[in-house]
Amino acid sequence: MDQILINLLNGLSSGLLLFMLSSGLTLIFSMMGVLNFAHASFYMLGAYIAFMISGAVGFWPALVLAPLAVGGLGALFERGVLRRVHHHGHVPELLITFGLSYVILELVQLVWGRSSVPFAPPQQLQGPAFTLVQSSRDGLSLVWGAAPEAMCRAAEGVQVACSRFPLTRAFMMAVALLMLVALWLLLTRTRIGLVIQAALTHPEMAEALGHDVPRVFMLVFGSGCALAGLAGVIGGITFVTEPSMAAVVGSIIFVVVVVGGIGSLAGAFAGSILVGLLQTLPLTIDASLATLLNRLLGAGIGPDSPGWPLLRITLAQAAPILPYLLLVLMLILRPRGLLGTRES
Amino acid sequence: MLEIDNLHAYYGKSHVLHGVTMRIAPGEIVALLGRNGSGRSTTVKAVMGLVEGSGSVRWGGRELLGLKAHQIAHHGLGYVPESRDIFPRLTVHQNLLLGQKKAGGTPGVRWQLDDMYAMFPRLKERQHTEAGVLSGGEQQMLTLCRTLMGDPDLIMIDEPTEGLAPKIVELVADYLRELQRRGVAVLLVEQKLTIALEVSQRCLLMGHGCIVFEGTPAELRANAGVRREWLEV
Amino acid sequence: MAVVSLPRTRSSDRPARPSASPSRPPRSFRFRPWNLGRWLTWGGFALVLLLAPLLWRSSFALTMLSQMGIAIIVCLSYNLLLGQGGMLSFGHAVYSGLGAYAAIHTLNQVGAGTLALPVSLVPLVGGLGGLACAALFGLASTRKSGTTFAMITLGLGELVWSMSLMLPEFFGGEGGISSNRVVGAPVLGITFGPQIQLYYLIALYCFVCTALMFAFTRTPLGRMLNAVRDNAERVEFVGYSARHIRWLAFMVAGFFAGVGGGLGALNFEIVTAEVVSAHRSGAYLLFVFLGGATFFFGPILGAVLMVIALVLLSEWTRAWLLYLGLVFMFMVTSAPGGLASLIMMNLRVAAFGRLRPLRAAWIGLAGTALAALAGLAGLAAMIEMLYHRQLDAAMGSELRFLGLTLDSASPDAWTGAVLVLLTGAGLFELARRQFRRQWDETQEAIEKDIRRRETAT
Amino acid sequence: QQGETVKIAWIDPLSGLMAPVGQNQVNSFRFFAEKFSGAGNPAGVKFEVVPFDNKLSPAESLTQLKAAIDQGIRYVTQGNGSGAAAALIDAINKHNERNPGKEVVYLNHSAVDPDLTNGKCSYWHFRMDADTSMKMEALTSFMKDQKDIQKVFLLNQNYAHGHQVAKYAKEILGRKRPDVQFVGEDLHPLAQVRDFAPYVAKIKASGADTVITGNWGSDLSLLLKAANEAGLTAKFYTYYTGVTGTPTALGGQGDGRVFQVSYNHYHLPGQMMKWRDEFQKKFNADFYTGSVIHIYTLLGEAMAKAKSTDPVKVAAALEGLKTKSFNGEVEMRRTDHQLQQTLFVTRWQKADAKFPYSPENTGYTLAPVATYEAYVASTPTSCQMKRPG
Amino acid sequence: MSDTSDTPRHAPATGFALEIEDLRKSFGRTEIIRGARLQVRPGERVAIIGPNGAGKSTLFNLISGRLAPSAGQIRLFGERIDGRAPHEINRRGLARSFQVSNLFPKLSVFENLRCAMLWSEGHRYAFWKFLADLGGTNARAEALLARLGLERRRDVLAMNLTYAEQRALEIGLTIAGGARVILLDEPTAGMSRSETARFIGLIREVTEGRTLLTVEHDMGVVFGLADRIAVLVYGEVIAFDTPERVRADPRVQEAYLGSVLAQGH
Ligand SMILES: Nc1ncnc2c1ncn2[C@@H]1O[C@H](COP(=O)(O)OP(=O)(O)OP(=O)(O)O)[C@@H](O)[C@H]1O
Ligand SMILES: Nc1ncnc2c1ncn2[C@@H]1O[C@H](COP(=O)(O)OP(=O)(O)OP(=O)(O)O)[C@@H](O)[C@H]1O
Ligand SMILES: CC(C)C[C@H](N)C(=O)O
Ligand SMILES: [Mg+2]
Ligand SMILES: [Mg+2]
Repeated sequence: MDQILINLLNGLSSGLLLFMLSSGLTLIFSMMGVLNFAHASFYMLGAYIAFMISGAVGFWPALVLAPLAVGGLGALFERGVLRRVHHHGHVPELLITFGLSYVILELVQLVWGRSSVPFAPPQQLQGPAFTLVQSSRDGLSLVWGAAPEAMCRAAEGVQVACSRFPLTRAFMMAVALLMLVALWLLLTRTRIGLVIQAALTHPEMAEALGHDVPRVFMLVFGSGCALAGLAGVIGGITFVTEPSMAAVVGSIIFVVVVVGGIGSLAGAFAGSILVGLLQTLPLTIDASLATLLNRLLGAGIGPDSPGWPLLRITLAQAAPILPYLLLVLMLILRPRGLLGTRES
Repeated sequence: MLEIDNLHAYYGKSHVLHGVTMRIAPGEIVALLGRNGSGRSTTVKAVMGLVEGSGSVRWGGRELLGLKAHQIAHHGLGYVPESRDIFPRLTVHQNLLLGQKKAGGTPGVRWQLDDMYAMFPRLKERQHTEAGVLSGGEQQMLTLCRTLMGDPDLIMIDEPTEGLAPKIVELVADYLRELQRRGVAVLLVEQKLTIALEVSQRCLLMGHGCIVFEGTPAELRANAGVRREWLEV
Repeated sequence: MAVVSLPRTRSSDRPARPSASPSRPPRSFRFRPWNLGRWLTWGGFALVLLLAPLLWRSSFALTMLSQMGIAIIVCLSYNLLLGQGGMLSFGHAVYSGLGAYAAIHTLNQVGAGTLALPVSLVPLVGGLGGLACAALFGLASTRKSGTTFAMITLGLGELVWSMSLMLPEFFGGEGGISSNRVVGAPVLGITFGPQIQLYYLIALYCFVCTALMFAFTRTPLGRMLNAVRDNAERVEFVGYSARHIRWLAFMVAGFFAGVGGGLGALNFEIVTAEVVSAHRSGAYLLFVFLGGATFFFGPILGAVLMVIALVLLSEWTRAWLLYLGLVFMFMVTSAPGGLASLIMMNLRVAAFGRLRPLRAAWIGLAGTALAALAGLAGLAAMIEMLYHRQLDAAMGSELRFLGLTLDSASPDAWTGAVLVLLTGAGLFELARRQFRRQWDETQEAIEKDIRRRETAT
Repeated sequence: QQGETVKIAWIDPLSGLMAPVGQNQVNSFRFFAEKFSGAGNPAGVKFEVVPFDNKLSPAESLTQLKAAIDQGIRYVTQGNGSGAAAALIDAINKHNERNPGKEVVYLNHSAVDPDLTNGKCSYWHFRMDADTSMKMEALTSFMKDQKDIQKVFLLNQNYAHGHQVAKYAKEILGRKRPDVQFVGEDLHPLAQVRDFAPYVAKIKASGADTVITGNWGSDLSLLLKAANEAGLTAKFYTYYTGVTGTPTALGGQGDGRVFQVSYNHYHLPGQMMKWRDEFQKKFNADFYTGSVIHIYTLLGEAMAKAKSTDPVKVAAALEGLKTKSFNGEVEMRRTDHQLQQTLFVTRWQKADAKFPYSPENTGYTLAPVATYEAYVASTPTSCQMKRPG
Repeated sequence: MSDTSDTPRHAPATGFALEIEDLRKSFGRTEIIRGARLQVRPGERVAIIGPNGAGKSTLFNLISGRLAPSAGQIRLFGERIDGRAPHEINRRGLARSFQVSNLFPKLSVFENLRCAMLWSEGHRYAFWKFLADLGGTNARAEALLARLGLERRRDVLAMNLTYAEQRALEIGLTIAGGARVILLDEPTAGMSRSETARFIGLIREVTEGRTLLTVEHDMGVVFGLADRIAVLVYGEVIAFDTPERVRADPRVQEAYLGSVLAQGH
């Protein structure tokens, strides 16, 4: 019972981290149409810059300043480089961001070294948010913070399991939800969303109607990067802050955006949660096709039966490919994604 | 008051306008006529800052050349492109909203949404469909209305009647007059001589990127020579 | 406008005119080698392939050349999709890679004696492997175009990649599948043991495949592929099924990619999962574009660069990834058409016999290009010193760079580098301005010429 | 051969995932090249290390091998990734067979896949590390006396090394402690997992009190981090706790609950202490690749014995070579070229007066808790060595 | 290639070239085509007029396969084509032009025309023969080029043509395949009077002996070109008759024409 709960929470929280990342990408990739392969790099940058700042002025200021800094860099990049190739189409943009991701990675390693840096969560965020106490006597109970030792000690005849849910993750979830709301307001309460879409197909006309298109693009790209930066700060303290942290999330966030549906914030949210769960829940299932078949129709499948290498693979081991499977199927069966409005 | 002096314009390297000079007084309708490729659209685009131009374009005494399109728009110029350039992914309604200079619009402007829908009921019917799927004519109506939403003092309309049913063409003619009545100056680029001559006070004839004739509709009607040389086959 | 650009969804209004992009590259010029020229070009290509190993003799150079030959095939095949068909694929390594696996398994069969096949034909098996996979995956991906297509290929790529770690039986885990290419009876003394023999096999394949792919671009299917790239919808209304065309092209590309992979298998005698990795796919995309997807021969340059960058550069410097990134950003911003387009522009100038007026400028530019190089050297020196400080500082503060010893600890070295950089950059910028002006004038004149020719007669 | 220069091509990752480790090791090689050159070795040769970046890729390793050979280098060392190691063995076998007189010797410093000295064993390959099975022997010898071990969970990276660890854990521990039950086994993708919470949940669910893992780098540090956050109190028996990055990530957590098996530790007596501190000062990093010292020691001895630096002679001399190294008497076993040596089990705990050295200045250390003589850890081999000539 | 379904080059002499029966199309809730019916004889020229948004282009989209009808039948020379893919319909001998010029922007004018011919010339997906060797096809492409008056622009990329030229090429692409039924959607829209005059001539000439349906708002063109005029209002054909009668029809005047002002130039 408690394990199921914990697993769900884990799935949700990693889904929400994905959302933090993909929300920025939704702005940049699906609204501006820029295949920004450096997005994850900005995520990493966020973590490192926050690490540096928090060294000087503490974590909480860093939580605000680092994303701003990253956003600024992003805007600068858009203005200085990306803009020059925008009218050449998606591929040059893509290549530039590709190059940028290399540069950022190398610079980060130059400044902060090639191995992980000790970026620990602040006191307020250390320790568990709550503890699930599963006792064979008096069932499941939830204790805020850490459960007292006594509670978790198994008395004779009863075994007790205490599972903690770390504060950092709870914090992560909270921030992600805030992000969702903020973005939603930005896109619905202002015309920015409209202007971007308009400018994508007819920049000149949008200008002729009195909209400062370049500025809007710069802002949007900047905020996209800032969001990535924020995600980076959270991700940095929740997991490790190291040069490979960008590569790990690299392509999965594209999956999220596309599965969720190009140009749809709600889609990105749904997609994130879905992928998050898809990445975590299957890990808990050790059944493989073989076991399934053997269970159901007693097919005596063993190491020497044909196709064993495939049948043998447990769902847990197959977990890494599920998101991409989802991506491909989605694009074939429902190209506009879960909540998307249009095909890309 | 729009004053264009010796305007030259280029597409990349190719030189298209060779010293265009013209004036448009407030609340005046001026028709700009000519063959395909004579440079009328380019003139309009240059004024709007959409193609690089040299020379001088003054509006209320302020120089416009070198300004960005969106700045020019905020100075009160409106532009209706011949290639309708509606925003295909947005709904009719959203297209109109983007016409407004400020979100939510400003009080005391000449035109409100309802005026537009009153003008072309067809648009009201389709207001929630993606503009991309509108019929040619509907798009034409939309693009006109969208620019009007910005409440310009001078509106430059490039071939507004193209693809419109004859009946609607008349309607448009009426509305041009209505614009004038509300003190909006109009630069009308048009193929259909009949309505151009009908609604305008002055006609300008373009050929090879220069103004080759200027006069009242009556004068143009009278002057068969010019017509033959610059309009007919 | 770059020839390749995902269709930003076509708006339904009428494209009255070429979108007035102020700096349109000279589209109206097409490179039509008059027949003698064609002979020269191909003869030259063959000659280069023949003589290269005589110029660079070391066995390392030989492996590099072999890898280049292979890369050329794969990059060209990739450009059938990107340049010819406007299909942005993020998973091309899948086809070269699975081709490689098909080949290595075959080779092992041959080695085990369960299969009789001359080693020189093994790459074809790779080709068939690539073809088969392309046919299968193509069914899924080529239903769509543009970004959807790109994303499907991305997904399929990642799928195969993760599978490769799950199926060690076929992919050999992270150790890969190794083999021995010296099997069967030597045909007229050729065992393919010595690298040189293999190189010439590769060179042969490289030449033939290049020729075949060039021919392909001149066939009805090849041309319709261009049409699909430009406007898939209209293709449907002249009797063709755009999807069918994309699929066929995808298979052709898959085949040649597979041949490349097969050669790779022979060359390394080992195939590891990395051959299907997203990195590989990315590299193909990047370098094809760097070489120039607009022109047929662009990818050849790209391929050569790729091998140099990925194999040699990492030898020379620890900062190679940084350089790589910077070069990409610089190239794409300054020459979106890739190297090929730069070359073609000059060729065109030559073709219009306008090189003379430019010559002065060229000399000027060349002169300061040296300065620029110096400037770059300055920059590089600083980067190198940075890396040195960061990584090998403990081994003493000195490092060798371009034959001279820099002391990354002493301020002089830094100030020196900065000065060199600034002067170099400054000089270059001046010259560049000057050159740019003349260049533009020439281009304008040429545009005029062209327009005159069009309107004349 | 006095004063001759012996170049050693170091073919390992300097970019990508394993770069930090590679960097540390290339530093180690250079550092000790100085120490062991000239008077430092009986042959009086000068050692020089030439790094080549193989980006952790087998194929790339072969290209770099060619480059090295072109530069006339006859000694190759590599260690990160048994995949690359296997590829190198294969290529070197071919090379030596196709180019007599240009033979190359491969000194393996860290690739621990037992296969390399069993099925794939080669005359030209010498392993200075202890392979997975030997380490498991030592580790389990320690574990069998830990009565609190009842339920064991095997969590490993889904590639050869991980598979091996799991395999030998079941085999050997099962033999020594029939009473312990293996409550779960899992393989996760290599260096791709960001969030180990699900795995930790699984371990908790299984009720395991002990985890055996061969994970390294972030795969280990993230695992331990997640375990602590979830309040998992199980013990961890690892191979690579000391490797760059992990101590930092581990920090204060896991005090007394994380064990490592290795052929060296920070508190070896005498010379080693000085070197350790000197290294630490010079590179601000920890020296953990002790096999570097083995390599120089054995090379020196062998060259002296062979009175030559010619790889063929040196290889012959290396076979069965017995000598004294930092962890006592070592022997390069003739049958499979696997170095037989003493192994240690260490525990992660607060640094104190007795065990002061603290990796990555974490304030914690790996304190030795058990030592196993070579014969204890030694495992049989199935190698049929093919010797030239 | 899996394309056994080639054009039946000769059709039943009797019967209609194109038959539309009770055709319906709705997008979401709004029904755009409401049971339109039309019967066109082989070789006749029909103009379709109607208010904006009446459904003329939609009708063309349905006939040419760009859209699938919600209900009803479309027959081409007696063979049902409704719901088929555009390329299949095209192979059966029906071609259309677009209200929005729809060319191959980065191919030269000549290549554009040749691409439009390849299928009907039977070259299909061939990758074993060179374009350069397709003598007949190339010659025919050149001829069409001349006919369109574009020979001077032969090697210009389509996207660099002036608007008028693009319209001309648009028609070229439509007729290149030698289709027997041709649909033109506002072929002269945006043309100056002189250009228009030239164009009517061109269209007459190139559609000689073929069945032509054209949508136009320019009455000059309509009456200059059509044997019969169909009036489409709100997705229904309210009149289908000779120009004179249609012009006289009060319903048509009311729904569409209005006063004479906008009709001529
Ligand atoms: N984007 C462009 N790039 C290059 N040349 C252009 C471009 N747009 C227009 N031209 C050229 O500029 C000249 C004037 O074009 P313009 O559109 O102003 O003529 P127009 O009078 O509006 O004709 P139309 O009736 O076709 O609109 C033409 O020769 C045209 O070929
Ligand atoms: N895909 C679609 N979804 C929704 N509505 C559509 C779609 N396509 C067309 N319509 C609507 O159908 C109506 C008819 O469009 P159509 O283009 O056929 O008109 P038309 O007769 O060609 O008018 P015009 O003469 O102005 O071109 C229009 O109101 C248009 O908004
Ligand atoms: C890069 C993608 C988001 C582009 C998107 N499919 C579009 O057409 O705008
Ligand atoms: Mg115009
Ligand atoms: Mg229409």
